[in-house]
Amino acid sequence: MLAIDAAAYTSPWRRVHPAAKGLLFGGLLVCALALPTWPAAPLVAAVALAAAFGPARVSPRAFARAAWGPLLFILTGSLALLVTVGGAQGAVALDPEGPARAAEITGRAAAAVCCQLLFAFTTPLADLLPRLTRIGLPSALVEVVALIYRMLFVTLDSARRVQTAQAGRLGYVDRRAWVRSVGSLGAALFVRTFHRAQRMQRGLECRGYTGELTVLVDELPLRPAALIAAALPPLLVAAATAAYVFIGAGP
Amino acid sequence: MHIAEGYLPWQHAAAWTAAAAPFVAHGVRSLTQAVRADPDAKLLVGAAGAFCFVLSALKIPSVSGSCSHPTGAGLGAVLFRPPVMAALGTITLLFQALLLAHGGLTTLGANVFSMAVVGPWAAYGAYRLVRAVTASAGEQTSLGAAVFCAAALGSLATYTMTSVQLALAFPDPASGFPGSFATFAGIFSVTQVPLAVIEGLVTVVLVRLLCRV
Amino acid sequence: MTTASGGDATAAPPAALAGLGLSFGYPDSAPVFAGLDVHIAPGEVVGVLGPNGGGKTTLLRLLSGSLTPDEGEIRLGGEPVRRGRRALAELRRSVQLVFQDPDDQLFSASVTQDVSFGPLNLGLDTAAARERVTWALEALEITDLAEQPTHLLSYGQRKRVVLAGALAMRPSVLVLDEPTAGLDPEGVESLVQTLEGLRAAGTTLVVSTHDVDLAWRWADTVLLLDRGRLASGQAREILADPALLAAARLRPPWAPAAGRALRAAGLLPPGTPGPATPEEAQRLLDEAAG
Amino acid sequence: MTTASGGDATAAPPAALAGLGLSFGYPDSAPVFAGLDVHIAPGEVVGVLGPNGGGKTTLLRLLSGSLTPDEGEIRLGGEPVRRGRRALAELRRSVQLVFQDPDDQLFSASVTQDVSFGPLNLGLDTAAARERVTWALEALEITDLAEQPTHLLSYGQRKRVVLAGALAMRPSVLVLDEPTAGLDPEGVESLVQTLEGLRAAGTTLVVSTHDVDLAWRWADTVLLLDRGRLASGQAREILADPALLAAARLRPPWAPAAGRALRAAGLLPPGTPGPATPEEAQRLLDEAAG
Repeated sequence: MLAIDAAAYTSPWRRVHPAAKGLLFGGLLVCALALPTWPAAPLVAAVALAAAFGPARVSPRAFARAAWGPLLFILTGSLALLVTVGGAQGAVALDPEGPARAAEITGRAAAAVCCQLLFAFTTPLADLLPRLTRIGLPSALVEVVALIYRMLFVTLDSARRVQTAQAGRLGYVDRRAWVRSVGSLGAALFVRTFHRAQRMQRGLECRGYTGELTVLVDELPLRPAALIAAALPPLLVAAATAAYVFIGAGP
Repeated sequence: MHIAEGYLPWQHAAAWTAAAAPFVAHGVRSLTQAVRADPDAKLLVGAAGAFCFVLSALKIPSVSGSCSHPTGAGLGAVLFRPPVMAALGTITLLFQALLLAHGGLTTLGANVFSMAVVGPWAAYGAYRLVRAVTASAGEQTSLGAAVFCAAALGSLATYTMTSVQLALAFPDPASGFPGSFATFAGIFSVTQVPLAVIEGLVTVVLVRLLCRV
Repeated sequence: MTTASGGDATAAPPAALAGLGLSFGYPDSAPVFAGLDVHIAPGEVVGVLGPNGGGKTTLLRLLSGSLTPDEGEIRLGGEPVRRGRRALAELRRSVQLVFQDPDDQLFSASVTQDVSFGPLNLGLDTAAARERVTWALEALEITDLAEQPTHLLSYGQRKRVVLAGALAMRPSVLVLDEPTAGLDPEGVESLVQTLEGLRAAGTTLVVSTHDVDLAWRWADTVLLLDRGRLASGQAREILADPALLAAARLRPPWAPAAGRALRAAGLLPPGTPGPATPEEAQRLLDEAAG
Repeated sequence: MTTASGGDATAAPPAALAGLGLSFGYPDSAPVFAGLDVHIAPGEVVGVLGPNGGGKTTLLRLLSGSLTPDEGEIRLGGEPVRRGRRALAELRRSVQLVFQDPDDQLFSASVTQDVSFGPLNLGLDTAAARERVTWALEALEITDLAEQPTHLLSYGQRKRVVLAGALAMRPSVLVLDEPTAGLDPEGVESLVQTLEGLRAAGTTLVVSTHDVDLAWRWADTVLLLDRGRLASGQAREILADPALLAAARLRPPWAPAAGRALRAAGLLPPGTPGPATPEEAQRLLDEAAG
């Protein structure tokens, strides 16, 4: 129903412990953010894309579709970096340093988005969320987050069907109709979602619900080898960047 | 308008996370207390969270025929109060980052601050203020005006805060923060100002219908 | 063989609604159809039957303009529907889709408000829209519900309100996804009678259903669908063919078997159509016994 | 007369589940039942039939402890269920209610997590709960879905997951509200077979349905309900009585009519039960013709 989510459940990396994937993705992300953008960002992007399209077998089309939104923001935002306001040249002028600055930030953010998508495309939330108690989050909160995750699909499904029905009665034919349709869609969803919660409550009571949503979380082995393998790419990127900077600063 | 992953320098990302943390912690505490006091509330909170996510995934018309998404800050603040919205908004933003790639994980703090803290509080303030001012104007008018202002201002405040965050991260080489703020705010206002008006109108329709149920 | 009868339907009168060479697939999954032809004659009741996941709902959505085919074209009254907003809006207005679950289509607080949603989107003024609402509520025999809030209605009542909302668009074709699901026998009977009234007034009906017995006694033609067309033609021919039905993973209806048994018992002259309902069969048997 | 047979059922073996003198009404509306008696023998399949709004779902909820009767008592294995949390919890564990809409009962995105919820609430340890999950998924033949997220399952698959969640409580009675609604004929058949397997293993089944033909061929006893009990007794007696069915606003099933016709044709010896399915009837006719 949501492309990234659906892909995550069929990922060949699904059975890899989320901690290992987190280490790989987090490590690369830190490299992209903390190291000099040139050459760290292209290296990070190359490694993340190679991992995604190689062993993690993410569909390039799905990846591109998901990356489009954040890239659009990054590019629009970078337009602002090309100009300078209120300087010596007058009200608005092109900043001679602008292109370099925009390129740096665009490169860094694009690399970071690749890391984020690599994680999202390989880590189903049904496997991740129940484990959040292990990093110290209160179980009541984790239960609520997991419930939201389940219920959002049910709600999203009704939203799509209501929207199709509205479109059939020309509810999106012009902007006025559109406002009326989205408003009534929101109201219908609100009422429906809370009725659903009440029915779900009844359903859970039949199965002995007393306030705790305790469930069995599948064991996933956290193998040291996987952790080492996950730590390796970020370390290599860091080492390569350091070598480049060191050589560049050398004689 | 979600700040993408990696767009902010890490120092800024960390600072905004720290700034959002107390609001989120307070929201989470009141949420978990409510859930502990009344276990039945757990499913209702789940419903509220799912509703917030889906609401922010709805398409609303924008300029030039393209589509955008409502922030839901105004509606959420009026329906659930700002402290709860800090928690629900954070969860929503986390799901948006992981399921839709809207916004990032390191920029989660910054996005939470603008969309789940500043937006809802601005909306809630506008709502209370307009309600007080228009108290004599009749329930329908007063509620409509207050809800419109809450949703439109909540949306505008969110976008303004995002522009502030970007301007602080990337000050103008000549004029510093003010110049940069003007540039970012100017670029994004093309889409965001009409969007705020439309979100206001949509929210009025929505709340009017809810009042009749 | 009936499987080829789609070709004949194009001949004489222009189809009220047709799909030519329709191909469609959802993103990231196998195509649902490739090159499907569908012809719906004016004033018919067309039963669309097939297993779940066989594409019934997808076909209904393509015909009503709620999905756009990847390839092929939809024809409305013989004219191809061009791509573009205005042509699509005209298709959607003329071909109204009614979903299985009425809650997916009721999004207003009151019945009148909900039924007026479509007419207002057509650009009608308040008076004209109100007239449409009154007329549609009368046609569905729910004038007494006009002022009711939608959430207090029974399931059957909500189904009727949704139908009124579709009818208020004055469509030439009503496309109904499992209209009888969840209704009790009395509810099914009364809905079928109401829909027959609409058909008599000139509306073409396309109805998906799992109920082969209902299709037998109500549909004029039938379309068997299982990821592509399996067969289409006269309902009483298609539904009397156990091999075809088995290919569509359907059970045969009771009526043809009962008819055969009655003819074997000499209670029906050979060549006569069998009883459409178990009540009719019992009556024949009672008459013979009494 | 079968309407009185409720009295007999109390006699010999203690009912697996019974309701005595049940009265119930929702706030602000007319009472649904007053003084209803229901007896469910162990190992039976009980069909609950009646019009919409006749109280089928209300009765199922009363029997499973999801509603408390205003008056009267529920008996589990002959013992009255006392008021109070512990007795209620025991009733709810032993009598598992499965709703019509699976999305009302699936609260987890993971199949395994969802099915494990009940067993863990019983206080089982992880290993025992895991065993229950594996067993329940096997019984429903959905072991391959264990790793799937619930939101990517089909409607029929989600129905089975909910059933597995109920079965994992090891109930003595499964109460199913319209389990076959929305399934295609193949889905109905395969679900009925799975449920027959559970019945063979000792589970009593209480099933509400609109499908009189399904009740005819599957249910042992039938309860006709229309705001109070109209009749209960052997399925093949009750469902062959057109007057009773008409009183419950139901249509008769086809099978008895077809059976009569076949007997009249001399294709079935008198006194033999008729065919349960149209396929069977066709086979008898084919044999006679061939």
